[in-house]
Amino acid sequence: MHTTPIIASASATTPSFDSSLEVRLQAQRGPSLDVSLECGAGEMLALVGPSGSGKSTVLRTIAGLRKVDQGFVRCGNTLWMDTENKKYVTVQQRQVGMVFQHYALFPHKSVIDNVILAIRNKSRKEKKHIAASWLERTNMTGLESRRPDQLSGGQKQRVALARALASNPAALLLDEPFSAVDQQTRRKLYRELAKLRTGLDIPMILVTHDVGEVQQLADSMCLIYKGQTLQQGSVHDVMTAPESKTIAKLLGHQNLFSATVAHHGDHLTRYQLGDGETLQGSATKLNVGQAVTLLIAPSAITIDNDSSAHDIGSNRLKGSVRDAVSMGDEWSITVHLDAVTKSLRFRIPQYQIDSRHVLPGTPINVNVRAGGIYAISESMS
Amino acid sequence: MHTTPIIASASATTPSFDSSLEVRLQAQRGPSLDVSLECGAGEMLALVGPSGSGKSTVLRTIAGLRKVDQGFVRCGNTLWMDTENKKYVTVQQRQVGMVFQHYALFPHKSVIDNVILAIRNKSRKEKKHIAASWLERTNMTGLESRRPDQLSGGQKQRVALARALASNPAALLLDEPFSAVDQQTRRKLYRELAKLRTGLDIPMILVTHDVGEVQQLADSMCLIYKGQTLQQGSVHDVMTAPESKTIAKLLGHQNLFSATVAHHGDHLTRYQLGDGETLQGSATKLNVGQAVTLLIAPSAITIDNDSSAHDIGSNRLKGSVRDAVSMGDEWSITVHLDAVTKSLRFRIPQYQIDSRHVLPGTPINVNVRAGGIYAISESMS
Amino acid sequence: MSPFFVSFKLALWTTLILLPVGMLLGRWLAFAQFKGKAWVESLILLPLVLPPTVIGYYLLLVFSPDSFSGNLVTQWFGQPLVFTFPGLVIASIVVNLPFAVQPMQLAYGSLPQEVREAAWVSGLSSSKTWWHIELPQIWQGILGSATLIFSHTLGEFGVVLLVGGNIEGRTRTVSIAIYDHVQAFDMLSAGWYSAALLVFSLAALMVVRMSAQKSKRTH
Amino acid sequence: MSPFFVSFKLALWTTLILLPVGMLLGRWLAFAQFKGKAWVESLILLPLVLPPTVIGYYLLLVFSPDSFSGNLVTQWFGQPLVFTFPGLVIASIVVNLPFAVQPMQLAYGSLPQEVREAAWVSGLSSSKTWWHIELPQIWQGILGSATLIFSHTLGEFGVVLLVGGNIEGRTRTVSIAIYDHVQAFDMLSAGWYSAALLVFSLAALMVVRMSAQKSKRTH
Repeated sequence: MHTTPIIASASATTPSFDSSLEVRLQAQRGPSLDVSLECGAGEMLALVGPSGSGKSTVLRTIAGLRKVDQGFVRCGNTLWMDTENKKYVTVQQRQVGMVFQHYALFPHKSVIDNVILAIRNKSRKEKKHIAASWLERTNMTGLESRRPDQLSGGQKQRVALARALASNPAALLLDEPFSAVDQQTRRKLYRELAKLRTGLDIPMILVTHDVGEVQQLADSMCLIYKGQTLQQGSVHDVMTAPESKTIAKLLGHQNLFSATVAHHGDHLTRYQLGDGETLQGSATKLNVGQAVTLLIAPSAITIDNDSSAHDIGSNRLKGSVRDAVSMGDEWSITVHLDAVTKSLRFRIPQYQIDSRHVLPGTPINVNVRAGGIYAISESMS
Repeated sequence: MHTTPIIASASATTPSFDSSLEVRLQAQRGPSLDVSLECGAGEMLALVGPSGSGKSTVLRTIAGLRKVDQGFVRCGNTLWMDTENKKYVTVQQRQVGMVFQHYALFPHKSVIDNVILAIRNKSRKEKKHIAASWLERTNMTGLESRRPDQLSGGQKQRVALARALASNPAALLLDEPFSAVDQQTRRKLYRELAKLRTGLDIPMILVTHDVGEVQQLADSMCLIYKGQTLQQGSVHDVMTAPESKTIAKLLGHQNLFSATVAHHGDHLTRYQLGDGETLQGSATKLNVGQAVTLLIAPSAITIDNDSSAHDIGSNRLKGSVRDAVSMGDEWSITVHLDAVTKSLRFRIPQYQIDSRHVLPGTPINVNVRAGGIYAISESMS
Repeated sequence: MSPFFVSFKLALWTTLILLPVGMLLGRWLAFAQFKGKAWVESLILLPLVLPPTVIGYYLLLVFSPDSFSGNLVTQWFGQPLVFTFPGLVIASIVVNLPFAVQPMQLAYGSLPQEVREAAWVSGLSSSKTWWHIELPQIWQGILGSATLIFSHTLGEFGVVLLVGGNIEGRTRTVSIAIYDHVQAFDMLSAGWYSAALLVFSLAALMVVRMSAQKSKRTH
Repeated sequence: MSPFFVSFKLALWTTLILLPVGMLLGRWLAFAQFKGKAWVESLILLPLVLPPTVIGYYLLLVFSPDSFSGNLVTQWFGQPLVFTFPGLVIASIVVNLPFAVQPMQLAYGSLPQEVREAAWVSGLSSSKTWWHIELPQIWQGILGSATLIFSHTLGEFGVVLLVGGNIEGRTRTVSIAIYDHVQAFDMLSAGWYSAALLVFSLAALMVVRMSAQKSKRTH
């Protein structure tokens, strides 16, 4: 079998796995694009970014629905696009499975015919059999002869998923597949997709702007902003250790404070925060004196009662309540810190505190676990 | 001052508060309607139901945008509608604040003019002042001169809220206000609305189909299905103690089992579940022998290790894993119970179990806390 | 009077009378729901599909002093309408009715119902809602509709020929003058008249396109 | 040959030639993005706003054996086109071009781009996508367009009168026969012809309305 040539820069930086997907795109004209990502077989990679960041453009380029100036897309041993060697495989030949934001079912065809139309090179009977079995796996059995306009949003999305998978695709591309269905249906679809994907040994890319969705569904994530991929890694790593302040903000982190590295201890590093106040956080290899942005996880913050134990791995900060909002069985609290003229936001269970203690203006002390403090090097921002 | 006559059946069942909202609607022609609800001043009542259940119809009838055959709507001391006494107040005179699903801003007017247009009986200068202060409270300062098409979805919703509140309304009606914005914006808007409402002493009705939204925002909830209000009460009460199986299903409860009351203990009641197997749950006053539907809260279920303590308030059930789906840092597990040929679904944190122990078909024991078992009388279904 | 003057006078009268009629009918058809609405819409569309000579023929029948309706008309206007300018205006109104109603119906129909409801909830009466909310959003539609009626009346040939009867200075419009000159092999005069109408039609087309684009942007 | 036969022959030829042209042009304008697209659209719309006598005049100029274009046309067809049936067909095609292109452009434009992309991703080639996905969703549009062209050609008066020249059995259509009979005060014959066209127009209107509703339902 002929091996597809992999161009030098690619093979140097990343080992090439069987059936993995490798994407590098560049565009100067129009909205600029500078994208580099990789997705292994059986891996669900979430492509995350605010609207207009270029997520959909990247997905559509991988599918072959859009062209870019310069780019390289490899899926398994097949080169789909390589502008340097003027190689281009059409959308029809790539054989990807794609789920569109607004379902994009064929409105004049029945559910089963929608799926059958996507299956290739089989007899009519085989096609029907395959389509029926995929509709069973997406819990659509019994609705095969309905028209798309007789289905609910969630059902349409299930048919779209069955259609995308029935063609035995080389990669699965999901373009904000849950944005058009309501919250309750979404939770069900999450579970169904999570179950379905366990049997799939192909690269899967999920475009979304919902971080919660990423945490439920994806193995790894790639952050994209203004056409640039910023950070790729496992969901946990990217969420807890963003490489820059921009990334931290994009991920929705609100408690960001400027500080400098003051002192390295055994397991902890001490940071200088504003005048006099210091915070100890998890150990880093950053140089003493370096400017950093501290990221404080809301889950690491508790309200300091006088009775609380002050162990070595925690910090005590003084401040006053700016506002406290009751939301269900939680309080959402903003505390103005005395040391720095900035606010800290976190949630605590309703039963842990009396509403009289969180009236605006009330002095309050908060405890921050050292493990919940992460330092981002300023130079990387 | 003239007191509005309250018709007998109303005053008998519910005491009439100042500035509370009382609604009773009936319709036989067209989609049938049989609605009865009440919302106190400063209370946020969530009107919850699947799409097509009639939630929006009820809200629009309260606002005066829709008429029904028979109905009674009272807000504070003012009668808005009373078909028996042929009383009807027009939508303009009711002075409600309403936030629409798709914002419904005036597209040709600036943000501030959108708000000003809703303020009545003031000088131009006063109107401008009031509008500006409401835009400040909805965090829209600085964007007063923008046109709606220059705003994001969340910003449009903030303007719509400012417009609804600027008229000093007698009631605030919210018609699925968050359905058109993305998840991340939604969380911010929840907090803003929760903060804003603390200062409002008027009845507030929130139409939604999202139970999570209800738990974050509402004090009480009223369930509506096929045009009928089924149950009204505090959010916690309705969620944990649904009055019928239908309601339990509408609220998304999945673990429902048929049983009979077997024995009353001191603090617990024992239920007969299928052949031989019994479960003890929280005490009820139902008669021994009565058929009930048991509702098992997913949070009350844990996996039984041999080392687990088996205290008096817990049940041990035998079964086998039907499927286990990894979702983020949780497993979503379905266990097929041996005693009844039905499944139990719950989630447990990823670190609590080894993936080898939840392969489909593996025998497994689960523990169910008695406090998480609630009995619904079958006769009420 | 030159054919140009007759044409412009006719177009102006037709536009001025039809514009309010179109706004009222269009708004009614856009918002009201009633049985037989489809039939009313079809009736208003009828002049669009009917051949001009057929419309002309039936108008002649209605105007004919021998008929009952013609008698009424003659009493009302003090003279028979066949081959007169007022007759031409009425014919022109009938022919242009769809151009007046349809764009208005579309413009009103594209206003989201929620926005009007938001105005009512905000305390604006129906008339204030019309003035503050509806009108500012549909005036491009009004402009488009007026331009369409005006230019279409200017070019109308068949109906004008049958009902107006080609009387110099009174019912001979530019469109008919072109036909006359061609018949008389005076291609130069026909050419001047044609060029003038061509330029005007192009200008009208541009106004209509621009107003359509503007209304797209504001929605 | 009766005027009816001439009219129907003309309408049939016009419809058969224009339908594929309209589908191709309409599809192109619906999907392609290029500079000057607005100008192409305006050009195609032009016959809609141009008065019939103006179109007739310019067609006469183009067909005239004295002109360069008329010379070419005469060589191509073996005879001058003025006052002949082929000339009438060409005139009719020009006049009806907007009725062929616009409904097709709207029909194609209302197909969601995502659905076509889904077909490509599923492996369907452009031609298979057209046959399996696009055509089944726009055939109501095609039916509506054909009906519109046919009925409009049947009723066309101004252009046919100028270019065809009202020759018995060859270029005299029903629409023109009505005018002739009215001129000769033969109101009875004019009445029969008018009634026939009226009935046909009503039927056409109903077909167009029904096809519009059906296509609404399937989207």
